[in-house]
Parts: sequence; structure tokens; C-alpha cells
Amino acid sequence: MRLKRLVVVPLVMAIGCKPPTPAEQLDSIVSWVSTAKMAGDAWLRHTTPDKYTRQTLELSGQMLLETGSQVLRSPPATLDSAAFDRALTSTRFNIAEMARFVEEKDAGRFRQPWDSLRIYLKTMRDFSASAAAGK
Amino acid sequence: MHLVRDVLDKKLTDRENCPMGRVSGLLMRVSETGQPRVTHIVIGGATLWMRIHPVVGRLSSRLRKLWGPGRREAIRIPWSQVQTVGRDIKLDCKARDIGALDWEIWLARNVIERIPGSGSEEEE
Amino acid sequence: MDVHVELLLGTKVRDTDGNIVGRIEELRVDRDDNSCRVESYLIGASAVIERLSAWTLIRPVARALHAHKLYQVYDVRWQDMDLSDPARPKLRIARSDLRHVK
Amino acid sequence: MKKILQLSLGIVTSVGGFLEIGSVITAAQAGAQFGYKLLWAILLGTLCLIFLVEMSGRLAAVSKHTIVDATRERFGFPFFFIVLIGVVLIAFMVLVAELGGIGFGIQILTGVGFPWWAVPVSLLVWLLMWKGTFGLIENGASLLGLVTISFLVSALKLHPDWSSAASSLLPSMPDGDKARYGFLAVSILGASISPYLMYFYSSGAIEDKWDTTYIPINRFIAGLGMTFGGALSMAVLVVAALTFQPRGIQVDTFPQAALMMTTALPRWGFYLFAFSMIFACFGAALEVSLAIAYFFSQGFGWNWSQDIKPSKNSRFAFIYTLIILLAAIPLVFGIDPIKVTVLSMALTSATLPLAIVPFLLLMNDPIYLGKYRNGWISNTVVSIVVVISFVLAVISIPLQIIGG
Repeated sequence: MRLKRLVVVPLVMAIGCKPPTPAEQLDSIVSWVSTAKMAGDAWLRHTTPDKYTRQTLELSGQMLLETGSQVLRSPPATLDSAAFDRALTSTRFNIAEMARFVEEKDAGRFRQPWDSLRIYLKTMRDFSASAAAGK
Repeated sequence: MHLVRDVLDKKLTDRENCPMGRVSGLLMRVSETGQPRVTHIVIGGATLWMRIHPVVGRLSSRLRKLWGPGRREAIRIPWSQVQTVGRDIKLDCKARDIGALDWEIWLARNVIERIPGSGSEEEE
Repeated sequence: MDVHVELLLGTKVRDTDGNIVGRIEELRVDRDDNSCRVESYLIGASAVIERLSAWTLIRPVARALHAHKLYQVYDVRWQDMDLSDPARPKLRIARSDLRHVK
Repeated sequence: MKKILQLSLGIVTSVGGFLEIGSVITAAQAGAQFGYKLLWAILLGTLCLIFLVEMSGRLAAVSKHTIVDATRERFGFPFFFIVLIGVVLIAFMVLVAELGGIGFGIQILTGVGFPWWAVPVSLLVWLLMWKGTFGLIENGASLLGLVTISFLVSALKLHPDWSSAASSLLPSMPDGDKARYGFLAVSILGASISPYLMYFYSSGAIEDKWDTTYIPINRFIAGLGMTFGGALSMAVLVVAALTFQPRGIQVDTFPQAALMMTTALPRWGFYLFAFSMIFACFGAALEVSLAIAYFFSQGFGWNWSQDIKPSKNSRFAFIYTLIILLAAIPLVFGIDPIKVTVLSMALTSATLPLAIVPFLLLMNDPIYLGKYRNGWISNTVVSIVVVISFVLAVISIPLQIIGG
């Protein structure tokens, strides 16, 4: 009995974890934009290594691309797909800019995309909230 | 004394308190008329795996015939060599001589002592 | 004939009528200087409790539940056990002649 | 005097040894998603662990048997074999997770990915096992683990809302995803009640030649040490609740977790996190691989001690060598240590009865413990927690998989 469970559970887990719902995917998008923001905050205070910051920003961008395209493939009814797509693209562009300035160690120019990230974070939060409310 | 509770699976030590495995099995001689007697303590792979399932036991003894150090059969220790049955079971024999340490020695020679810093250099 | 004690554990024992009495769970032995003689076999579910020495936990529970059946352990003397086929042990006596322990 | 020294070392051990990747990641995920809500799971797990650790020390001090010795002797080889498979499989997963945790710690410091660190890190762990004595491993690794106290400092600096934290010490239903909540509770319980800690601790008591005079000290170490450890776990959860939850950050990856202390301790937070993870996971990796080697050696009656040279107990040395090398392989192929961590913690909960029920029976055995048997308090607390974590695991693991 127990032995069986030991084998079956990991197998099931390995084969298929549950697919996330659109609301969860939007939460995840907020989480990644927020991560990029927080990593940017810490870098501006010179408290994190450049490489880590750049990698984390790149990871955020990549996760946004993946999760975003999943959302767009089957968008919830309450979501304005076109607006979301536009916001997502600009956010990703911003984060890519931040990563580039980290690589160039240019804190001055870094501030501009970092600052506008706050607005995109709010936009994404709104999308996520409306999706949650629509459900 | 209870044979299963107090003897089976207990740790065996030799004359010099060297651990020599656990009691894998016990042999009992049954005759038509007389009282059954426990004659041997058995240590050894196949005996142990036989307790899980006969198939596993047979597989183990087949593998043992193909590969592995030292003697091929299970080790049988006559009951008369049992000195004390307490926390451990103390036997009046030498672990090395009866083959209880075959794997230990084989692994030491073939694997462990080939890795630097195993501590084998210091005694020789 | 040599019998493996460890394989005897858990085998079902039948009485003279062929009914199952229980499983062998423990062997009582008497040990002196250089021999070890089997005195009796303990049969029944509660013999496991005996073997695991778990009475301190089980007894209060059994008492609270009035589960007297839990105490049923048969103590079969060596004379009464037929081990000529170790895979199928048989009793030489009727079930009613068995004695309880505890 | 020696005992006093041992006492302080014991406490240090538990402070350093309690926190590892499992408790950090599960507590951080719980805090990020549910705020303080899951503090009760840490409390419950820690309470159970206090009793379990005390019991394993007492068993060793009175009977001179480790848990593994006694399990094999009392329950026989077939049952022991089932426990062996279950415990070793999960301990192996935990080892993979810990090695991954060290690798991740180095990754965020250097920018070089953790798969590259898997082999060097496991070689280093192996080298310490090969050359180091038990005392060195126990005390050295855990002294370094003291850096994890920075979580406690961070939590205090963030000025948590004490009353709402205190009210979360009693379980309550969440507003959001209930399946996820249950799953996190199970993982936290599994991370707190790690059976390998019991095997490690009872073997340590034998290595240090404890006798019945150590019983009061043992009680003290278990109680105080595990309480400190539990407090550290709670601190991680509180920090995550205060930094990640308002920002909407979920801890899905390690680089996210690394930001945990950057607001509470702006200057050093990032590096303290990295070093906390490296040292804590290093200590845990040593403990887990020792526990696995102990499990085999004691179960089969081989010669074992961390204090003698490998050539004197070759089978013991062979087991940990093999296990550590094997654990590096999945990491080289880039398996995600966070996933392994969460899975192994939940599975720990699900298999707790397998490890704990026989142990509980042993602790009531007059032959092993005589008058030092368990009282009804220990029996009750441990059984209740084991039942809770088992039931939660059985309900929430499938829910987490199919979606609640």
C-alpha cells in the first residue's frame, strides 16, 4: 500500500501538474514584473551583484513572454487582449532596457525604464484584478 | 527467551566486539520424536532476501553466484558459539575468519583504499 | 530436517480438522550452555504484539474497548506441532485443547 | 563541564541545522501567498519535532540503540526494508535539493548557473565526510549556519504585526486557493518534521556515548534548540509575508527568494541570504548524507562511525560516497531544485507514519526503555501531529495535482 503510494505519487506529479488558470497566469505576470522592480530597487542601492541583477531581469522578461503568450492564446472574456498585449510588450521592452543598462553599469540611464516600470506594474495589477473580479 | 523478539535481526559481534552483521535467519532441526533445537545462526544475503519474497531470494543467490567476493553460500554459525544474548549477540569466533567481513574487506580493497586519504596508508 | 525459523513466521497453522488456527508469530525457546531448545510456538494475531513487545500501548486500549479477543494468543507446545511440511504446519491436537497465554 | 559545552553545541546545532532549503522555500512560499496565515503549520511541526528529537536522544541514551537498530530488531527485516526504501528515497531527494540550494546560493553570487556547481559542491561535501570527524561536521557546519539568524533580525526590523501573527498560530481557513493552502501546510510540516534529523541525532548520541545522565540535557537541547529552529522558520515566513505579499511576488524561483531580505537589511540582505542558503544547505547536505549512510549501516549491522577512517568502515564510507555522487547527477542535468524541494517536503509528510509509527511503538517498549518509556503526553502529541500531516497530505497532494 505505502510502497505503491511512494511510486504512484511522484509519477503522477511528474506526468502532469495542473495547468494554471488565466487568473493565476496574470498573478504570475504581476509577480514577475514586481520581481524585476524589486531587483532594480536593490541594484540601484548597490546591494546586489550586476550579474545576478541582469540574469534576474532577463529571467523576468522571459517568464513574461512565456506566460503572456499563454494568456493571449486563451484570454479570459473580461480581458482587453489588445491593451494587454501592448502593455506586455512595453513592459518587456522596459525590462530588457534595464538589463542592458545593468550590463553597462549605467545607473543614470537605468533610472528611466526602472521608473516607468512602476506604471506598468500598476497596469498589470489592474489586469489581474479585473480578471479576478470577472471570474 | 523469545526467539524472534530476542534473537532474530539482532546485531552480532565477535570475540573482539567487531560487528559482523545481523542475524538473517535461524536454522532449527526438527525430528519425528525429539524436541526441536535451534542449531545455527545464519548470516547472508540470500537468506535475508528470501524473507522479502522467494523470488527476490532466488535472484539474490543467482547474482551472488555471478559476482561478489569470497564464499558463495550463507554463513552458518553453530549455536554452541553463542556466548551471550543481550543487547547484542556475542559469538565466540572471529568475524574475519568465518567470512562475515568479506564485503567489508572487498570494498575496502577495491574501492575505498584506492581513494586518497582513506586512512589505509597509516597502518601499513 | 532443517527448518528456517525466519520463514516459519507468518505461516498459517491448521488444526486436525484442517481449519486455520492462526499464524506462527513467535517461538519460545529454552537456552542453556550450548543448546537452544524450542519449547512452544505462539500463534494468533496478538502474538505479534508479544513479538513487538507492544503490550504497554495495546493493553490500555484493549481494556478500554473491552476487546478481550485481543488477548487471544495460543501457546502450542512443541509436542503438539507437526512441522513435517514447514510450509504447512499442522496441529496434532484439536483446537479446543489449545491453551491461552496472558 | 563537558555536558555544558555539549548543551551549547547542541543548541547551536539545532539553530544551524534546522533551517535548510526545505524550510526556507516552503516558508517563503507560504508567506508570499498567504501572509501570516500558515504560521500554525510551523508551530505544529516544530512542536512535533521537539518531541521526536527528545525521544530519539532518549532511546539512544537508555538503550544504546539508534532508531534504525531498534526498528530492524523489533520489526524484522521485511518491514525494515519498506521503511528503508521510503526513508532513503525521500532523503535522497532532500539531498538533491540541498546540493541544489548550495549551487543556487553560489549562482546568485557569481552569476554562473547551479548545474555547473553540482559536481564541485558534491565533491566538497564528500571531502568533508571523508576527512572530517563527527564533531567537526556537527559543530563546524552548524556554527556557520548561525548566519541564518539574519532572518530573525530581518523579521524584527520589519516590525511585524504581532497580534495578527499570534492569531495565525491557530489554524484558520484561507480566502484564496484552498488546495494550494493545504499543500503548503503539508510541505511546511514535512520540512519541519524531517525524519533524517532524528536518525542523525540518535546516531550522534551514540557517537558521543550518551548514557542516562544525559536525559535532562537531551530534553533541554531538544526543547530549546528546536524552538530556536522553529523561530527561524517563522522568521522566514514573516519576512516573506512582509516583503513579497504586498508586492505580489510569488516565490517560484530561487532568484526571487534571494530578494527576501533586501528591504529589511538593505546593505547586507542579499549576501546574508546567499550565505545563509549556502551554509545551511551545506550543513543539511552533510546531515542527510550521514543519515543515509547510518541507515544502511545500522540496519544491516555493519561497522559505522564518522570518527574512524573510511578504510575501517568501508561499507559505510561506500554508501555516502555513492549517494553524494548520485545526487549530483540530476542537478547536472538542470533539474529544478525548488521543485524537488517542494515535492520531497510534501512526500515527507505523506510518509511520516511509515517512519514515526514504529518509532512510537519502540518508545513504549519496556525492554528497550524500562522506566524511561514515553509518557502519555509524548505519545499523544506525536500521534496527533502525524495523523494531521498524513491526512492533510493524502487530501491535498492529489488536489494540488489535479487542481482543486
